[in-house]
Amino acid sequence: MDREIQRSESPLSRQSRPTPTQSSAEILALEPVGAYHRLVLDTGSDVAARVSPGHFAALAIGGRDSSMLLRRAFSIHRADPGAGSIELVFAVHGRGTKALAAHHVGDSVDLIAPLGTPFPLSGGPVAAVLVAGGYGSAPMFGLAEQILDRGGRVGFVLGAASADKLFGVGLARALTPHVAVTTDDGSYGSKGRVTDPLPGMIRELGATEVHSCGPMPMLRAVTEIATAYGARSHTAVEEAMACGIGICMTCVLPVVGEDGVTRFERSCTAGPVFDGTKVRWEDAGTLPAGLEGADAMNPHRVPAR
Amino acid sequence: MDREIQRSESPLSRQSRPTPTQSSAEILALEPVGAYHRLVLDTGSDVAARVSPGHFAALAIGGRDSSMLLRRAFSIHRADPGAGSIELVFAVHGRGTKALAAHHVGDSVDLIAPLGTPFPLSGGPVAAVLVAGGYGSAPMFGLAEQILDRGGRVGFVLGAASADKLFGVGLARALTPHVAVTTDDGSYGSKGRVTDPLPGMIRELGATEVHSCGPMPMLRAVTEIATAYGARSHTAVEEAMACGIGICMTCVLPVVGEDGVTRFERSCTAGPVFDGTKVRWEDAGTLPAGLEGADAMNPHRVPAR
Amino acid sequence: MSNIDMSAPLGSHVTLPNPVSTASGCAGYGRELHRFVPLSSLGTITTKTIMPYVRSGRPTPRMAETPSGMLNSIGLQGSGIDHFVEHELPWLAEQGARVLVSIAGERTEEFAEAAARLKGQPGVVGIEANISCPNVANRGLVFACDASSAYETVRAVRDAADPAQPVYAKLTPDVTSIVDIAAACTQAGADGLSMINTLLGMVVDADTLRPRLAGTTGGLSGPAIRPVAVRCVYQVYAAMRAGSVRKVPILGMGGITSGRDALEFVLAGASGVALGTVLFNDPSAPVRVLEELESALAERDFTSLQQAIGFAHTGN
Amino acid sequence: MSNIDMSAPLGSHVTLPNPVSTASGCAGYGRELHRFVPLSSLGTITTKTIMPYVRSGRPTPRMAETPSGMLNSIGLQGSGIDHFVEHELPWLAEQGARVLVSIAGERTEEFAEAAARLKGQPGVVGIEANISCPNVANRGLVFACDASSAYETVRAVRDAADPAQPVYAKLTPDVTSIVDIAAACTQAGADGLSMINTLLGMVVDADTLRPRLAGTTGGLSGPAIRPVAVRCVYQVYAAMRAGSVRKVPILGMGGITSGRDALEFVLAGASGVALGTVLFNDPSAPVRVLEELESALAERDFTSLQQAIGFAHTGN
Ligand SMILES: Cc1cc2nc3c(=O)[nH]c(=O)nc-3n(C[C@H](O)[C@H](O)[C@H](O)COP(=O)(O)OP(=O)(O)OC[C@H]3O[C@@H](n4cnc5c(N)ncnc54)[C@H](O)[C@@H]3O)c2cc1C
Ligand SMILES: Cc1cc2nc3c(=O)[nH]c(=O)nc-3n(C[C@H](O)[C@H](O)[C@H](O)COP(=O)(O)OP(=O)(O)OC[C@H]3O[C@@H](n4cnc5c(N)ncnc54)[C@H](O)[C@@H]3O)c2cc1C
Ligand SMILES: Cc1cc2nc3c(=O)[nH]c(=O)nc-3n(C[C@H](O)[C@H](O)[C@H](O)COP(=O)(O)O)c2cc1C
Ligand SMILES: Cc1cc2nc3c(=O)[nH]c(=O)nc-3n(C[C@H](O)[C@H](O)[C@H](O)COP(=O)(O)O)c2cc1C
Ligand code: FES
Ligand code: FES
Repeated sequence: MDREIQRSESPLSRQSRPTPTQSSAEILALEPVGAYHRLVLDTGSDVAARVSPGHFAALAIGGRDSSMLLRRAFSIHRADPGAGSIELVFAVHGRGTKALAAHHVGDSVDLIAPLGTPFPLSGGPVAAVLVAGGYGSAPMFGLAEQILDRGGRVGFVLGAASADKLFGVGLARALTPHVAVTTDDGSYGSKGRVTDPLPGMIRELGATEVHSCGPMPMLRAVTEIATAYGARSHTAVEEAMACGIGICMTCVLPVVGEDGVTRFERSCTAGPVFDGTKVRWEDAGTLPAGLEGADAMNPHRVPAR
Repeated sequence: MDREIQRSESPLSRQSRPTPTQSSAEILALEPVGAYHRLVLDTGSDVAARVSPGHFAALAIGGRDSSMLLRRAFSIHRADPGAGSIELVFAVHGRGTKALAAHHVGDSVDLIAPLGTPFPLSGGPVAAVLVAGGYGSAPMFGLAEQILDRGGRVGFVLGAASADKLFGVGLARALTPHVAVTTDDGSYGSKGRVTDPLPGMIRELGATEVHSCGPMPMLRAVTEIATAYGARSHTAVEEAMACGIGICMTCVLPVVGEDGVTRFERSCTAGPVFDGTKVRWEDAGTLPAGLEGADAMNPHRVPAR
Repeated sequence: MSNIDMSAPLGSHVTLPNPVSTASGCAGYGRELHRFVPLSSLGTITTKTIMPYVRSGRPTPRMAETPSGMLNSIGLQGSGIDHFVEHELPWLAEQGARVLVSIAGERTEEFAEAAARLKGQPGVVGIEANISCPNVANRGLVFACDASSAYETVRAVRDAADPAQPVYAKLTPDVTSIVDIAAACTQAGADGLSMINTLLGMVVDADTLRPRLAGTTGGLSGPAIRPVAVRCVYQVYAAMRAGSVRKVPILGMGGITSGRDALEFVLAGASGVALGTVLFNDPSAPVRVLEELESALAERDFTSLQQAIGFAHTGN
Repeated sequence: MSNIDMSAPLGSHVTLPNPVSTASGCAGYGRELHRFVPLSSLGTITTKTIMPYVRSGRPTPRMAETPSGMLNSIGLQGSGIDHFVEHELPWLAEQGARVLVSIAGERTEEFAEAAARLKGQPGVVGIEANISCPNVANRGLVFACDASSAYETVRAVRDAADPAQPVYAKLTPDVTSIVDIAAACTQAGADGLSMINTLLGMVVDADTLRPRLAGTTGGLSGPAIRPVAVRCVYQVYAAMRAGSVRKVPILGMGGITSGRDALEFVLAGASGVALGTVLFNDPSAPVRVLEELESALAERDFTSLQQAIGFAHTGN
């Protein structure tokens, strides 16, 4: 589908999509951080130099004797071009992440990076609010640095179910005084959702951009608020992926194109960062009205021609 | 099949078959010895106390995420009832043994032991020659000790393709002065096969028993020589096994019963030690003439009744 | 342990204390497994398939390991139904085992003969007709690959068998429509359906350059085939709901290794679950899987197994 | 590198430099894979199946990981044959790719329409008719599940297609006799057979208690199904040797991950091998598998691929 290919050159994703590299990456560090694990990988190449905030990495776990074939996607938290390393933060979710957490320093995993369309970066100074749920904050600190480097201002709204599932509150505070934290159970910060402090933070900073990463319902709600307050909403989605590189078509979301037509776009290539107003959040997991080619899914339709 | 069950109580296998125990066994030691690996497992139970020479252990390798389901069988080299540990010696052959060799001390493997029908032991003193190819010698030293304990005499004939594939020459020499060693390439001992020094050794000791463990063609040849020299031949076979405990029926060999009828017997329960004169070596892998029930495999036979 | 009613229907008159069985051919006649799991703790033990006569089975090699699975070509080795009834069944009955006797033949009459021999035998709770084997009278085509052969054979077994013993038909997935075969079997009077037998597969040995198994092809089993097995159970249960197949209990099998796997089959429509290949890896699996299934049901707020059967079709 | 003649026949008039292809639907239209493997180094690239019209494909979730395999229910998402010919094919031709275009339709005429559109197109070395999809005109029964539907469709494609483009029929293993379908396809003029498509499977989600895939069932692929795929290739090749199926090249696929796996298919009778699910795990697999296959042939004293094709049938 060259549509998706073209999309990567669309105004939404102004950064070029670098060629991903596949390599066997040695584990330099693997340790718990709160409820998560921090993983540092030696890419053995210039991968780190090509990473932009919002890029992700896809890992094959377990080698030839493993019964798990598919890749696992993780946001790149930090890239160190000098050391040639990248850093990921992951939660143990299912079998693959459980097996990954049981690896040892010195083991290797098969890595493909950098992947996907990163957060768009304006050339000049902007005010932006970065909103994240749980480990969704992983790519946000690099993004904040780049916005700050361009003379902009940033605020953070970080949320999680509970205190141990927050990631990077300290990192955020080191970058900006504008940091709001929420937890569902009130075990840290204010009790509630990221959407509670968001309007205040947008106003406080006069933000024209909101960047978010986290579960779909959060991204949807953030987009609604951002839009209501006149800010653009850039959302990094997490849709189940089998390959991460654009060849399996499992990771699609209904996204409205520039021509106003909704198509199933791959979140691994056209995304993971989408213009939040273009994603038909409520229609994910359905064949929504107006989806191009959805009529062809009905076997009793009148033949196309 | 109670036929096989009964066989374990037959005169050939006078030792009782103890109940096997399944446990998660911690690896206490894992290190190379020559071309092989030595593996010591903590059985966490009285397994070691119930081991007789010729018993084997069946290991499940790789855990839940492994694509390898079947058990791997290994002779028990040594059992230490005091420490509750058993020791195996294995060669890297395929995927499972390769994965096993990559384990670390402290890892666990799922173990079932002791299994199979061990070497028969006479109550009184006997003179016996123990013949082994490669790692086939693993169970032989314990057997030698028991024969010596009963006031008997032992000789060893150990062979392998090359020097690094010999196992336990030193152990043998520590037990008896009667040790002959052969290698196919002459890199250690005399160049040739175990069958070359065997007749001399039988005569030298006046042996009435020959115990052997190794590849099928060797067991067959050893049995022929033993029989020619009037000695009984006890052979520990190595037939491909899926379960090791008697439930899958993959490990059968054509064996002549006491009634003179050939049946497919399971080498994991009726064996691995068989009376070498009862195994129809040349017919392994076929449906030999006279095999009970082989006629039923021909779909064009006249109906049984 | 949670307080779930785990009782499972085997037939309209027979209820088992729990749904966990062994799969035919994966637990012999129970003696070896009994060292790891008391047979009385199982819902049923399904025997290796028994023919009316002695059969040597196929030559070796009889197995090959495959990714998350295995191939076997045992070829129904066994000592025949008389031997079983005289030498194995009494021991099984003594252990308190509930025995589902798997039978087969190469002709319809041979099935009937084996079934008749089990009449009134203590310990036998039912018969599984393994119709996934070749029908000599019909060009060697597997009985369960042809609706009319399947019908005839199940009919003959049902007629010959003790009326108190439910008769299950064991189906192969290697057909264009398993629903059609299921319909034929239930029309013929099957009291239950066992699904699935192995898939026909083979391995070529890259060293000998020849088929690995002496029998050339073999049956593929293990977790590798679980998605196919769940699909078969789901399709047939859906057809039962739609009324195109008579509603009977389904004994689900194919790659079950855990309580979660078992739950998948139950949700898809199985009333019972049988463990096969997993026993080679973990002979104590039946007790573990039963416990895990019970906990899994409890965690999902089911109070009985019965409530969960076919739940995937109905939603909340 | 060894000196093996790796050329592989695609049809009677078309020979490829090597036997390694991608499996339809597992490499899109090549652009993304090209970043990992130069497309010109492949024997062919098989495109995702293309219909005459735009199709959205199924809703998500579209996949589930299974033991040594995966399920997918993409539902043939695509922009249609015109879009392909205008926007994808020129780029592919530019890269020097040899393209096997996979086409489908819900009616025989739609297949013919797609085939006709490819006439004389540069870069196209052949057509793969993916007849493993539902035939709207025949109660939704999959074309390849019915010998006469398969015959008609292959016939229509062969008639409509450029005579210089070999036409392959892609078969599903979900049939009682794949040999019968293969026979129908070759009678209809197929120049080759692609085997196998995915097996129908499903996963029930133990958390939601519902089928995991939005499409309920999906296609099972990956190493889990390799023994079934090898068996299908072996059976059909055996039938070709026996004269009951016309002899045409077989493009083997299903769970290939290594040169050794590829060799299994070749020995069983495949002239070409296609890589599917493995690409999701290892997108550079095509180059690796080709090298491994070449070495594997050399180690076994073959001097050409051709010599090894079907060798498992003949023995030494
Ligand atoms: C662009 C992107 C960035 C991500 N970043 C992070 C991160 O920084 N830290 C982190 O902990 N997690 C992240 N995730 C989620 C992470 O990919 C999943 O938690 C992980 O794949 C689960 O694998 P598993 O083996 O534990 O679960 P399983 O359920 O066993 O996975 C089975 C298959 O489903 C896919 N899958 C399952 N859940 C998800 C999911 N939520 N998203 C994508 N694929 C899934 C896996 O890739 C695999 O192919 C990200 C996902 C995406 C798409
Ligand atoms: C009674 C007995 C005692 C043995 N003792 C020893 C020993 O002391 N040291 C040692 O190194 N090896 C021993 N073997 C052989 C050992 O079991 C095999 O080398 C091992 O199973 C190969 O596993 P793999 O995963 O490397 O090979 P794979 O080929 O991947 O194994 C696949 C499957 O085939 C079975 N299998 C393959 N080869 C053999 C074989 N030769 N014998 C039995 N099963 C096989 C495996 O158990 C497994 O289920 C013994 C075998 C038996 C039957
Ligand atoms: C070694 C072996 C032997 C089998 N023998 C029989 C048999 O005799 N009769 C039968 O109906 N099924 C037989 N089966 C099939 C199983 O009963 C079961 O249907 C199949 O293996 C799928 O379940 P699993 O994946 O849990 O093993 C056998 C399977 C294996 C692995
Ligand atoms: C995600 C995915 C999409 C597929 N799409 C198609 C398709 O569009 N057309 C087709 O003929 N086969 C399709 N297939 C089947 C493959 O081409 C192949 O036949 C099958 O996956 C077996 O090979 P494998 O095990 O190497 O993947 C698809 C398979 C997968 C996994
Ligand atoms: S994950 Fe495969 S196309 Fe997006
Ligand atoms: S290995 Fe299973 S019966 Fe012997």
